[in-house]
This record gives sequence, C-alpha cells and structure tokens, in this order.
Amino acid sequence: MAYIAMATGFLLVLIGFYGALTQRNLLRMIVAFTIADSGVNIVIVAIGYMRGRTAPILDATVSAAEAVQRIIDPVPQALVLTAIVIGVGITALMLAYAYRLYERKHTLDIAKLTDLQG
Amino acid sequence: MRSFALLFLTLFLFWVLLNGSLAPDVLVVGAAAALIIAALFPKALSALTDLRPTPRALLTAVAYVFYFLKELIKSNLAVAAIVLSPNLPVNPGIVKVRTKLKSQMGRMLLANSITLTPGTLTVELAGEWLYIHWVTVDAPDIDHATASIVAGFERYLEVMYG
Amino acid sequence: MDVLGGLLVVAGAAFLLLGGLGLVRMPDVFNRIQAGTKATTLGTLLSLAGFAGLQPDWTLKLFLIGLFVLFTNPLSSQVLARAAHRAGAEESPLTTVDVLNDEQGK
Amino acid sequence: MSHLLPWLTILLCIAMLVAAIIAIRGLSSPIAILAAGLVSLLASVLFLILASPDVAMTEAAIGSGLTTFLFFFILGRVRSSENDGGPA
Amino acid sequence: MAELLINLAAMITGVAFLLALWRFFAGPADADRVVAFDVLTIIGITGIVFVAFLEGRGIYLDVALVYALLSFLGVIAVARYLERGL
Amino acid sequence: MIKRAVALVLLLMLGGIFATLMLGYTPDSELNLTARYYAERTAADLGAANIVTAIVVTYRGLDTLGEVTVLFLSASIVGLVLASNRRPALRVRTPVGELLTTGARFLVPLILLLGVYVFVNGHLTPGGGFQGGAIIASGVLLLLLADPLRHFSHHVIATVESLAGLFYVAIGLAGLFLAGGFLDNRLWPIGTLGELFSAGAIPLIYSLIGLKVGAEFSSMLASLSETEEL
Repeated sequence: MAYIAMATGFLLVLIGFYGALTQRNLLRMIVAFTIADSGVNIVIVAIGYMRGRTAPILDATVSAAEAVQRIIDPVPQALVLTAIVIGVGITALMLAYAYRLYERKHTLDIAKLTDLQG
Repeated sequence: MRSFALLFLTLFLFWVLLNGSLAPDVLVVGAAAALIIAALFPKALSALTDLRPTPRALLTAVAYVFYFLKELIKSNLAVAAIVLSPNLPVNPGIVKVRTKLKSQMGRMLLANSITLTPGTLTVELAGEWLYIHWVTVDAPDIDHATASIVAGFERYLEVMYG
Repeated sequence: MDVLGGLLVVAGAAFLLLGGLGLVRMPDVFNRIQAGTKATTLGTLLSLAGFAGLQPDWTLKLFLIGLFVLFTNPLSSQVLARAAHRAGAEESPLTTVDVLNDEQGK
Repeated sequence: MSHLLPWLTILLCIAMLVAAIIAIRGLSSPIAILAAGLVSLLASVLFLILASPDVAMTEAAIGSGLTTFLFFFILGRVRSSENDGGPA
Repeated sequence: MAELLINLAAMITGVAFLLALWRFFAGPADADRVVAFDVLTIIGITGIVFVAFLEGRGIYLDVALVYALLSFLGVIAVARYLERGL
Repeated sequence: MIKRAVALVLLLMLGGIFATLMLGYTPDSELNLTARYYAERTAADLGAANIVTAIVVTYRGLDTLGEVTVLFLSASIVGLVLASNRRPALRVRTPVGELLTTGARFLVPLILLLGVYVFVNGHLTPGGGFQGGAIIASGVLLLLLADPLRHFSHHVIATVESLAGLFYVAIGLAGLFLAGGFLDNRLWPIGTLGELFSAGAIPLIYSLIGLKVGAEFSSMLASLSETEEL
C-alpha cells in the first residue's frame, strides 16, 4: 500500500508541476500548485507507513506497553500536519497577490501580463 | 433569554453525546464552551428554539421521526423503481406549493423532509411559497400539489412548531 | 447481530449504488440531484446502522454522524438546486411544467 | 479482511489521478478548482488508510471548505472578464 | 458470514464510487459535476467508516464526524459561485 | 509549443529522480531511533495518548511556535495586501435564500462546538489545535456564505489572536521556570493516561493554539470578504 500511495504522490507532484508550467491563467497555476502540495504530503506520509501497524494513538486497542511493536512512525505525521496548515496560508497569500495583480492589470493571463509591462 | 437557554441545552447535550462520557471534567469544559458559544450567537437557532413546550408537541416529534423514516424508505424504493426500469418513466417539472408554517426551524425541517421524500426536491423557499421539483408531476395546480406533497409533514410540524 | 449488521451494510451499499446509477442515468441536473440526495442519504444511514450492529461500542459516534448527514445533505442539495436553476441549467425535454421559470420571466 | 484495504487504496489513487488530470486539463476554471478540492478530499481518506488520522482530519477540515472557498471567492471577484486561458 | 457481507458491501460501494466518478469526469454541465462531487463526498464518509472498521480503531470515527459536518461547505461555495452570489 | 516541450523534458528528468527514489526505497520493519524514543517515553513522561500531539506541542514545541508565527505573518500580509480597497457597503448580486440562512443559523454553533471538542481532546483523539482552528474558521466561513455582507470586527479577531499568543508564550516561559524547559508541559501533575484533564499543560496549550489558528484563518477570510468586486 505504501508503494501505491507513494507512486500516486509522485505522480501528483509531476501533474501539478506540469500544470503550473503550462497553464496561462494565474489562478489555475495556483490550483496546480495545491495539487503538487498534496502530492508531496502523501509521499511523506507514505514513507512513515509500516505494514501491519496502526496509528500512533494509545487507547484501549493499543496500550502504552506494546506501543513500540504496534505503532507507525509519528514524526512524518507531525511534519505533514504543519505542512498542510502552512500550505493554506501560502495559497491565501498567492490568491491575495493574484487579486491585486488583477486589480492593476485587469487580466490574469501570463502572456498578457508580460506584454503590458507596467 | 428562553432561546439562549435552549441553545445552551442543545449544545451541552451535543457535547455529552460527542464525548460519550459523564466524567465531571468533561461536563465542566462542555458547560463553559456551550455557554461561550451560546453567548456569541444570540441569533442562532437550535432544534428546540421554537418547539412548543407541551407534551403533545413532544409526542408528535417522536411520531414525526417514525413517519419521516417511513417516507424516506418509501421514497428510495420509488427512486429505485425509476432508476432500474429500462425506459426511465419520468415526468419532471417544477410546481409551487404553499405552507402554513411560520417558524423558521419548522420551515427548514419541512424543506429538508420534502427533499428526502418521494420524488420531490425543494428548489426555492420564498415567504409562504415553496417551489418544488417533482420527478413525476401528477397535479400541476397549487392546491393538489400542496395536498399531496406538503400536507403529510405539515400535520406534524404544525403541532410541533406552529 | 453480526449477520444483521452485515446485511444492513450491504443494503446501505446497494442504495449508494442506486444513487450512483441514478446519477448516471437521469436526464437532467434536477433529476440527478434527486437520485443523488435521497439514495445516498438512506444508503449512508443504513451503512452506519449496520456498522453500529457490528461494533456496538461505536453506536454513539455513528448516530451523530448519521444526524449530521441527515441535516447537511439535503441542505447542500437544495442550495445547489437553487443555484442550478438560477444559473439557467438545461432542463430535460421531458419537463412538463416549470412555475418558477414563468414567474421569473425567463 | 484487511485484504480489502489495498483495493481501496488502488481505487482512491486512480480517482485522485483522474481528478488531478481534470484539474490540469479541464475546460473551465470552476471545474479545475472543484477537481483540486476532490483531490484533497480523497487524499484525506488515503491518509486514514496510511494510519494517520491526525493528518486526515487536517486535510478534511482544510481541503473541503477553506481552500475551495478561497479559490471560488477570488474567481467570483475576477469573473467579469473571464479569460479562461487553459493550457498554452 | 459477516466477513463475506462486508466484502460484498465494499465492492458495491466501490462500483457506486466509480459511477459517480464517471459523472464527474463526463458531466456535460458544471452543475452536473458539482452533483457528482457531492455524491462522492458522501460515499467518502462511508469509506472512512469502512476503513475504521477494517482497522478496528474507533477513534478514526472522529475524522468521519469532521468530514460529515464540513464536506458540504465546498458544495455550497460552488453553488453560490454558480448563482453569481459570491 | 517550445515551452511545453521544455516543461516535458524537465518533468521527465524529475520523474527519473522520483523513480530512482522509489526503486531504492525499502520500508522499515522496526521504528527508527527517534520514533522508538517517542513511542516508548511519551506515555510515561508526558501522559499524552496521542503521540503526534506530544511531538507537535512538547517535543517540538518551539517549531510549532514558529509555525504559528508564520501563519500569523501570512494572515497579516493578506490583510495588508488587500487593505487599500475596503468599502463599507457592497451589494450582492444574488440574495441568499432562506434555506441557507436558516441552515447556517442552525449549524454554525454545532460546527464551533465540534471545533472546541477537537482541540480540547487533542491529546486523546486525532485532532488538535490546527484541526480545531480550521473547523472554527469553517464555522466563520459558513456565516460568511450565508450573509456575504456580514462585517466581522477585526478588532475582536486581533484581540483573541494576540491574547492566545501571549498566553501561549507565557505558559512556555512558565515551563522554563517551573518544569524542565521552554514549553515543558509538566507544570502540574500529568494525571492518568486517557482522561480529559491529563497530560499536564497540553490541553491548555493546544486550546490556545486552536484559538490562535482559528483567529488567523478568520482574519484571512474577513479581509478577503471586504474586498470589492472588480
């Protein structure tokens, strides 16, 4: 399962980058970036996965004593947790800049934006 | 004041269900959180806000739940019959019906119930008029449509919310 | 109890399938919303009831999930139907009557 | 019964790739945004399969409402001269 | 017996998921795709409960709770955009 | 056309790197040294059932403080970038239907309470401050969808945000003096594993993070909603 998820994550990164490089509309470039973002997160979580183990939360099913044998690596999860939240902040920032750009130039098309130059 | 207390009660009940425990620390935190949220939203509604505080209304509410579940299952069998038949026997249209309910919560429950029951979907709610998309239109004029779509639920909701 | 729960889950899945089938087969947006909302709501509720039978400890949480589905699912469908109508979604040629269209003067 | 999980993973991964391709090559901007939202909602289920409920909950809370709304909000603001570029 | 039934249910749900995905892929108008999106998120709730059951962890249900209460926000945002209210 | 070809070549190279990474990857069968430490010690040392929470709040607490600051900065910059064109009264092209307003009035308190549940129980169940904050912001988002002209008080949001931040740092400093170090959660006895009031200061810290993150996201939404239609 980890392999499938990791391959999907890498493919999502590639698809996202392809979109970001070839789109002409600024908004859709940002959409492509968020897809690449999810892809990276999936890859990192998939690296932490271990076959036959369960989530790093102790309760009735997983006691503290057997935790070492039963749980998966919690560090990548903590990393991705923060990465997702920061990702939203970045997206909001990019969208705010796109809005300002549109207000100035009245277009979001990259080709037209570079033509106008000020 | 009454609506504030009812909102607080609803939120507190929700909190207890969510935690699934009656430990004192859980209750203290829940009471504090419910109090703050209820104070922040004086305009908020809860399922109890407009409910009439009479025993009859409560009994009707219980009866309403069963009636609703029955209609829900009936509606799904009807949809199943339409979807599975090879030639799709649909006769769709948008009709207009009238409701007598005044309370907002009652009207939302009515709209939701209509959406989940046989072949009908609320498209718009404007004043006392409901516009309803109907998969198999039997009676396009207002009175007949009202009788066959709204009346069943309204009978219960009128007792509950008025 | 296990078998009963399993049967309920299968019934729920069957209604979900019905919803998917309706989504594919129905002729226009409104009919698709109809099939989508009703069948998936009942399907989800039945599956949740079935899982509650299989795992009695989870009943409370599953009940809450069912309650949320019951409130949010019709709400989103209604808002979507209104939006689709206002945006001028194409209606199937089978449509017989549309009071709302006449009144909004379209 | 755990042999079901790999199949579920494969199904989700195929759906995510399809949604991502729609997001990149799709005809209209709203659909591209919606497809990106679908990618993150499905990613949330995938995270749960990979035994990370914390991450799954974050993705569900953020990917479903906030991100989609931010995009649609800006899209609604700049709607007037819709120049739907698409791929160059 | 119960195991067989669960397998069957998972397969049926998978088919339903694929049908909705097809509608998302093919849907002629924007609104059709939004309906498909709505149905996909609801099937996702069942999927999460399936995963919780297969892994035998009750705490996973919290994720389904959040999913059930928040997934309709996306649909409402799209709907408001489509009717030009946003 | 050339642009697309260049993009494809770049992506092929990137794909090659990814493929070699995939081929060279072998999953661990045992926890590595760091993870083993966390798995063995968390329950006894900190009393938190959710190990991810323990890492985010305590073991790597300083990083989380930095992350919250980054989020605060990005929220402020969004506010700043959009600041120049705030108009008090806008009109909405399509009014909101009664269904959505009623639904929002009904659902918003429940969503907010769910957010509180998620961040208060961060040390026991999945979830925590970041998720809870996002859920609270989703409640604000539903309010905004139901009433696009609604005015959120930036003052209140900023006050909640900075008070939560202040207390967060204060608890961190208290840990420096009363316990083992900055953001140490053992300010008071850690209690029994699995109860709501356990794991020392973790529920308190995570609640403060939740409020702060919720306020930051809400402030982003509020500054966006005050922009003018172009």
